Amino acid sequence: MSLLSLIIFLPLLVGLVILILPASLQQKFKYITLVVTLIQLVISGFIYLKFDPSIAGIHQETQFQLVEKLSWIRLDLGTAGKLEIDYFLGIDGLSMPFLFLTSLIMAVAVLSSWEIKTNLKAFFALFLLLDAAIMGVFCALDFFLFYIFYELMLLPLYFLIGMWGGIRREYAAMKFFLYTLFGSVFMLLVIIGLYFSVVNPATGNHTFNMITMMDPANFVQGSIFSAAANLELFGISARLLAFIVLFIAFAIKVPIVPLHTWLPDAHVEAPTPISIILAGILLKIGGYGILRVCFSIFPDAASQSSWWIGLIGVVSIIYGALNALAQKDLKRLVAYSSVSHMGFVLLGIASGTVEGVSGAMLQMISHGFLSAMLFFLVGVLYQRVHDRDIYSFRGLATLMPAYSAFIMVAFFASLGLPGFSAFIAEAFTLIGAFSSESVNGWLPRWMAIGGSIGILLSAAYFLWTLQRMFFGQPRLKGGDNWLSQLSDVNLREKIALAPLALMALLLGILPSIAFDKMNTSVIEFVRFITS
Amino acid sequence: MEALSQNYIVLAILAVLLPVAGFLRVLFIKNTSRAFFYAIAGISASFIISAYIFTAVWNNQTVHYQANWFTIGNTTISIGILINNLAALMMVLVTGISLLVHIYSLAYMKNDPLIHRYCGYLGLFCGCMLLLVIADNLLVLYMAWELVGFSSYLLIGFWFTKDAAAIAAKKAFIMNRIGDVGFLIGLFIIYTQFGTFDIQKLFGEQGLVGSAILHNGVWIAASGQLPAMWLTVAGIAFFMGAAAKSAQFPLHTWLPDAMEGPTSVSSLIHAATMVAAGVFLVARIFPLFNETVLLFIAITGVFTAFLAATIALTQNDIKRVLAFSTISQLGFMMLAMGTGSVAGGIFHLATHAFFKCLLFLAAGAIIHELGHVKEKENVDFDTQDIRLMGGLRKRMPVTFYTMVVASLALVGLPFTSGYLSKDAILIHSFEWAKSRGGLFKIIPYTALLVSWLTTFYISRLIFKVFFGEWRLQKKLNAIFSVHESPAEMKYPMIILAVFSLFFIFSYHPLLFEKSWILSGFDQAESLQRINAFHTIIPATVNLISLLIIYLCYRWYVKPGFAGVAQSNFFYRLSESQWYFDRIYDILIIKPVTQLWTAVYWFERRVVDGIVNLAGSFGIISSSVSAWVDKYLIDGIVNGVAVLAKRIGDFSRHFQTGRLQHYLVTMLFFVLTFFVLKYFTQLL
Amino acid sequence: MSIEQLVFYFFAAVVLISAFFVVTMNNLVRSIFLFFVTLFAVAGLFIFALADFVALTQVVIYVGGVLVLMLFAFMLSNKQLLNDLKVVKIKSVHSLPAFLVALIFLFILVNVIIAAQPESISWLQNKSNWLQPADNTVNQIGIQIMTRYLLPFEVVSVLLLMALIGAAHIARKDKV
Amino acid sequence: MKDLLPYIPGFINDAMKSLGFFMPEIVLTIGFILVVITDAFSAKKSNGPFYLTLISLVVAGVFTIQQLQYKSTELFSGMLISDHSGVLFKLVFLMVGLIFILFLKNNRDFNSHAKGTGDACSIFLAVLLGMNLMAMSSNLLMIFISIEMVSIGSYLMVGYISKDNRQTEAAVKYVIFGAVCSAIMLYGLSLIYGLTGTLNLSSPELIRGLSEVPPLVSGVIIILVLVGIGFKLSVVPFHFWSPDVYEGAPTPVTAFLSTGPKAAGFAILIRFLTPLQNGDSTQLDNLLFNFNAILAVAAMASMVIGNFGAIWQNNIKRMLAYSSIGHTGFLLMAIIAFSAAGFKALMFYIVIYAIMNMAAFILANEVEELTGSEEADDYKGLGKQFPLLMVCFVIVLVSLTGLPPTAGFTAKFLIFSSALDSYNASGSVWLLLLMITGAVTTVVSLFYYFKIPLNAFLKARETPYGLVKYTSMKPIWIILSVLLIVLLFVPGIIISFL
Amino acid sequence: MIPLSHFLIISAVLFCIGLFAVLSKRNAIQILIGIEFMINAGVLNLVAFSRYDRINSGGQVFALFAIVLAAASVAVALAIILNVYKKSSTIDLSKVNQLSD
Repeated sequence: MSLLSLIIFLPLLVGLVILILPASLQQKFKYITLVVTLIQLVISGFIYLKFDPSIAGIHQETQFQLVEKLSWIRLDLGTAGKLEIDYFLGIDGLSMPFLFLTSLIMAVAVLSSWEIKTNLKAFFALFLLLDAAIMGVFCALDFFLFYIFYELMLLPLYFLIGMWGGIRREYAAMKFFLYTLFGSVFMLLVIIGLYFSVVNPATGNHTFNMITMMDPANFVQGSIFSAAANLELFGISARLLAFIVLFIAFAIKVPIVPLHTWLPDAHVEAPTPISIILAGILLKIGGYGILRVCFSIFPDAASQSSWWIGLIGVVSIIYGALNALAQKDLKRLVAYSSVSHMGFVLLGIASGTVEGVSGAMLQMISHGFLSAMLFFLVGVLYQRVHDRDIYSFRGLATLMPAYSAFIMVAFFASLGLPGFSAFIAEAFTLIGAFSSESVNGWLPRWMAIGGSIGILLSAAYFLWTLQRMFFGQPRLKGGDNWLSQLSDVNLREKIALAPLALMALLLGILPSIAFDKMNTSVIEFVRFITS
Repeated sequence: MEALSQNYIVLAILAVLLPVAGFLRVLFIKNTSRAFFYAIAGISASFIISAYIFTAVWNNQTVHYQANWFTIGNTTISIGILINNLAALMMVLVTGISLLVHIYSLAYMKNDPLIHRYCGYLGLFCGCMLLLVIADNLLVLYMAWELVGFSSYLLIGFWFTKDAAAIAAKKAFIMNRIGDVGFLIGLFIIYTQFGTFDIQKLFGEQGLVGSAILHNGVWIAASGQLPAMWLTVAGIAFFMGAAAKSAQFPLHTWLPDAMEGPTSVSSLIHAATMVAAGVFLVARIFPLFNETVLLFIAITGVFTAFLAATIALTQNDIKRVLAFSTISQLGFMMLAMGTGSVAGGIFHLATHAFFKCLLFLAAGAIIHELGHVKEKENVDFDTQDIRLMGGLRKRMPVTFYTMVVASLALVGLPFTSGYLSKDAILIHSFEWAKSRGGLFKIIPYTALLVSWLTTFYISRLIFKVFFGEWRLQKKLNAIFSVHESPAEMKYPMIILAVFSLFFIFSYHPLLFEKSWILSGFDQAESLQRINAFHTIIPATVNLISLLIIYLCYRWYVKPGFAGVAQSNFFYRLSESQWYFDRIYDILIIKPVTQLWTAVYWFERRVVDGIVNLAGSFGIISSSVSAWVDKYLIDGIVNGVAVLAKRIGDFSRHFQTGRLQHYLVTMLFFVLTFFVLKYFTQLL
Repeated sequence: MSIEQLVFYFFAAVVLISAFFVVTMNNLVRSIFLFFVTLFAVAGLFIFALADFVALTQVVIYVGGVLVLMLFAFMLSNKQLLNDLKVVKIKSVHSLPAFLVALIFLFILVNVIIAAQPESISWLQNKSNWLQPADNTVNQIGIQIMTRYLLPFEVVSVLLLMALIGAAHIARKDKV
Repeated sequence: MKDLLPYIPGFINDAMKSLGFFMPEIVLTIGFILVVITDAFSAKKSNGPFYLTLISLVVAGVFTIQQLQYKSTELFSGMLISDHSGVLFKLVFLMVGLIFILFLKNNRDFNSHAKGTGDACSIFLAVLLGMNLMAMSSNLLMIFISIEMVSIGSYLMVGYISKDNRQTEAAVKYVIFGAVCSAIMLYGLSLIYGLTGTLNLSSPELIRGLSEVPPLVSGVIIILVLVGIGFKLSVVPFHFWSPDVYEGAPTPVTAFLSTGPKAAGFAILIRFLTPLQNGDSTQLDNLLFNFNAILAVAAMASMVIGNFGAIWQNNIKRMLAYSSIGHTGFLLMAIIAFSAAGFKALMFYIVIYAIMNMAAFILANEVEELTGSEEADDYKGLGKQFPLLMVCFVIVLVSLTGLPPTAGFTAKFLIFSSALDSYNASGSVWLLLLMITGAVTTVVSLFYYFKIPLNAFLKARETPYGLVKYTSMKPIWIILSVLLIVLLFVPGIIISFL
Repeated sequence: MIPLSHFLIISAVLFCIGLFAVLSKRNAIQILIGIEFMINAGVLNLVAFSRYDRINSGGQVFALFAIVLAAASVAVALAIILNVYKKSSTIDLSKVNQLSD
């Protein structure tokens, strides 16, 4: 069994083991899960080190690394040809960083799961299932497999939010589920359409291989998504329509304005570890999907619609930030800030420049660490006094100095303070967006300038929160009662937070640790989509 | 030579890192007792290194070293140091003043429980400031630029339990962010046009910027081209960054508020060093600016100088007077830059750093001592209000004399450093205006006016603080005692006072052109030297200044002056700082607040609403379908019944069983098809 | 008009008129008896189509079986009937939608029949395949059932057994 | 009389030969008779009929599996045709039957039925025989008889217990509705016979006869026949009976009705449409009418009404009834996209649908026996008390929704695939609309399916139910749920049969 | 000889009368009678066509089976109706409407 399979199936297996273990051991489950995530972390660290940065991947199957390809389902469907579904895993520079991100965030999420007190068995089993599914999404290169993992994430999340969430958890869980399902059902139609449009040149069968789908030469003459045939559905080019459908499916995850409204609800209602995973990883799956699927398979449609995607990005940046400014609930504020920050990802991707795409990638990774940190911190506060209202607190810096220090790091890193990863990421997405007009003419320059207003607004809401909640004389809504409950961060929390802060810092000071591994891929990706 | 250069590189990096090490220490060690020891050790080492490098570099060589930082696409972003005259001078300036302020802080901050943080923050500031100065790369410069802003945020909000301090810190950071956005946009343009951030490559001799040409409205560089407009936009964008940092109009309002921080911090960051970074930036990237932008800079500079000076006239908070004075002087520097005199600007930057730092330290000494009084006597009063001071000349002689020296330098009387640098700017601006003529002359004349206003407000300050009687005693009707500040504070002030005198900068007390600093920089624009200006202007300025000082003496020391009518429009305008905060509040903050409230309303009511609508679409549709199932059957039947009522009178008895509803409906659908079929066939 | 036609139309008239009354009649018992008339008349029509065996079956099964069953069911389910035979006034034909549906159906069906031109359907033109009044249909059907339609015949036996068992099960009283 | 004589030996020979291909049905018939006899002579609570039924199912299964290898053959002088697809359907019926008979055996209503379950076993065997015949019919007469057989048997099963007025109501609605539909169908069949002179579906005269008359005539006639088939499928607009009947009928019967006869309905629909679709298509398009449009409208209406109607429901059985209407519409998509791939997809879907629908009803029944309620609101907090049961339920519901990691997803996926494939070939806009409707209603179905986990896991109940034990159906619903997951990974075990 | 179309028209009328009864009557037994009319209409068709099908006699045989099946259905239906009467004391189907949305 190779590393990728291991990293996917290890949590799955352990999840089953946890299901089987008697409930009397339930206090041990968190340790088991922690160990699993740590092993994953080690494996992904090893993969990171072993990863050869000089090979691009993207649209050449031979250039993927750690490839595993087993035939899985072969169905003879008569006229529809032979169904060719592979168990096909592999990574390139676009997916490898996410493996590491996922492992780290998962470990942190486990550490924050200490707050979960009820029904531990189910919680950790679902947690590990989710873990496996996410890993699978990032590794899968067969579209069918990808879709299965993609959908598989939904169920555990539904229950994790729904069973351990806040007061309106049912509403939030359902909303989240419906949104994502809405996107993915239509995605399924496009997947099937692609399947029938593409043949594997080696076998002559239709195939779900994503890499094969990227080569226009593999499309059957006159098939629905063939670029040459340029069929129209409902008066729109079929390829453009498919692109839009896929884009919406992934963009719901990202999320974009106006498809973002599940996010504040889901984040706010979810228990802390799930908020961490949602913000830290789930949102990135949207961005990853847009890169891996939407742009790679439909580069022509991508160039047609990049202006709109860029616009959506800018609108998300500003709209999210303005909403964040209006929030009273700290978690909601962080959630809206996610919308704003993920807008940069879209902007960078839409620029179609190396700088923009690299920036977007880094922004995803950086936001992964930072939003996880932010949600963790909110969770720490909430766990202590069960309140997240910004107006309920004042002068926390005096009461919880270490906590405040972490908050400061997280806030300033999030608002793009140089030295932290978000700065490099945001700067380069914007640079990419700005230079796009010169390089390929995809985005007008004002979008970059519009996007940079987001940087300003993010400073405004984070600093306002900092000033309102942490500075000044201590004054709490809960009075002396809270005073005793608001203990500073403990060792476990520090252990969880420190690597996140450290990663954000490290990526800010040495962005090359991320860029070096993905640069070749990004260059090739940009060449591929713009050629 | 190469090996030596290597040494400089290591040393320069050490100079940056040593102070930062102090900051890192704070993160992990909460020990307050030896914080200052490490901080001072660090900054001293840094200072010695800087001095050493300065001697090696000044007018001798340029140390430039680069290493690859990261590669993005095919572009490799380097990180490195570039120490030329400008950087070397700034290094010495920054570390030197920092060292003095550190020593001063020993006493000033002695009783604060969080001094380890204070030391750490200062260290962070020094490191970042040094990085800013020596960065050879605009991206790194920008990073350092924001980081000094960040450390300034930390230091302004050092007493974070004070709401005013926290708010001021936030305001400072956000206003700087506005400028940073400009800076960032400048970076976009530079990167798009030239594909590099390397300062040497961009702005050095035969740099990319210099060799780019404007042709037919297109700005053509070796690696790309943009519409010519973007050249101007780039200049203005960078200047926007500089303006925010150097508190130029209209982004100046954060600086007076920043006085909420400890006075030592004000003196170091908000008077001597950080605020000068804007000027430094303009000097660094000077070749980028075209005529339009330069004129823009000059006008902004002189207007800011005038604006701040008028405001300083009426302020009663000792630190605010100095803060506006700083803004005003920064305006002067910008004016110098805008008129093309980089050297003059930098010269004034250097001299101003010393005397303004001194002014703040002296003010800090007074505040500190009054604070003791406040604490000891347990009375409540504002320790910074000059209306409650007076007569301190006898009580704090060292403070008095050093502050007078600094004030004279600020006014620009002969034998002070200020005289040299101010004359350099004034005379140059006159020459500049002369060469252009027309309305451009307004600029130097305004500058002249500003220098008199400066004389007035600083004289007012000195006379009110040190002369006459101690109004606090009179007000509270008690006797207090105040004494000279301790040695840690006294000696830095004395040293700075020495540095405010002419001989540090030039052997000739009256002729600025002899200054060695000026010789270190190229005159960007060679203007015709008009000899008359070199005598007439200093003479006029100084004579009138002396008159003003006398006037002030008459007004503020001698009894009998009734004071200006406080209801006077100009007085109110000045005292309320030209209503800028209020205007911003009305024009920007309120609308933006309303905007986000509106956006959030939109979010909840409309976006979420639509989605919920779509969500309830399911319920609606299901009710439609249930309606179909439940009522359509009845409905059709009932509908027909209504028809039947009109035809006959038996509709009342119309009652059929449910099973038959089903059958009727089913057959109705079948019939629909049949009828359809029938008619389509006829067609 | 030949006698044959005359009799045919007489039967046809009886079928339709009695059926109409079965449906519109207010009195259930009378309508059940009229139903008996209709069935007889339909059996008569069968004879005109040279299907004497079917006609016989119709009479035996319907009249002997179905009708009696119905009467039993009706009487069992209507104890009052035993007291007063008039009962159960069915609210007369006030169901316009039913009427309309039936009417449109009729309209369509008649149209279909006319459009189909039954007289000229091709397979009907093979006169050698026509039944003659002299043919012994009983004999023929017997052979057919035992050969070509053997399977349906057997299957129907199973079906009838099942129906018998089921109906008996459902209708009998719960007793342990 | 004389005319017929020469044919007689041929018929006899044919019948004798056919018997070899008729073994499963013969076994079922024998089983039926044996059950009737045993039931008559044994005590009311005897298990004899049950085991006899089980044995006949197994034996019939063995024979049926053997038939997989046979080529397609006409039996009984064209009354039946034994071909691969028919055999597959028969296997599905047997599978459904097996689950049903186990379900029935362990159902509280049936066990406490005073009149015993022996008759149910015999009726069931007869219905199974009828379904087998439906799958094999290639003659209008056989179609009519087999449909009637299944229908009459179904009426009896629905009304079998008649423990309260809801059950009798269900039965009476079912029987009247069914009788009307079959009468209409009979009328249609008589006209087909009249127009073509043949009862044999595979005879070329059928097509010729239908294409000679104006399209109005053939269209109306075919629709009349489709009424009867539509009733079996409970496709819109012939669905009105099904929510009421499903709700009222005993749960095992509901489970059976929603799978077995429905699948048989599809078998017969395919039989009936195949000659019409496989004929000279250009001619058909000109002379007959576009079936696909009608079926597509019916399919879309079924999906919409089924799924949207289900949202409204609080009674789980009624909800599942509506959902099964939706699934029928979805399956019709495969019929419209009829092709080899379409058939496989259809078969696969039917198998999976049978498993999951059966499982859903079994689970609903389990909950009903544990808590005494069929209402979704009463599922509150069950997840905590009966984790295993509710986890299985969730798996089944996820599968019904058509999401990974369950076989329901593969099934849905295959249907979409065949539809899209067919769209690729034909470019028919109906298929596109169908797929979009299918996708939208999938999302909609989430609303009501997830009502159950929502209540079971996300809501709490104040007073937990007392200590109750699972019924002996536990291993069955566990196996079925696990099967749904396993089949995602190895769909080959089913597909290799297809 | 009687023209075929006359048979067909008579059967169509009979069918629709039956249909009308099914749709309008509330008494279960009358509904059943309506259904029998519809079946009889179908049978009449079959018989009428069968006159031209001497060899196969498909129509007549079909007619026989149809009559037999109709009888079986009626028996089952009546049993069920009887049960309804037992439980609900009515055979008025419009009153049997507990099961509904």
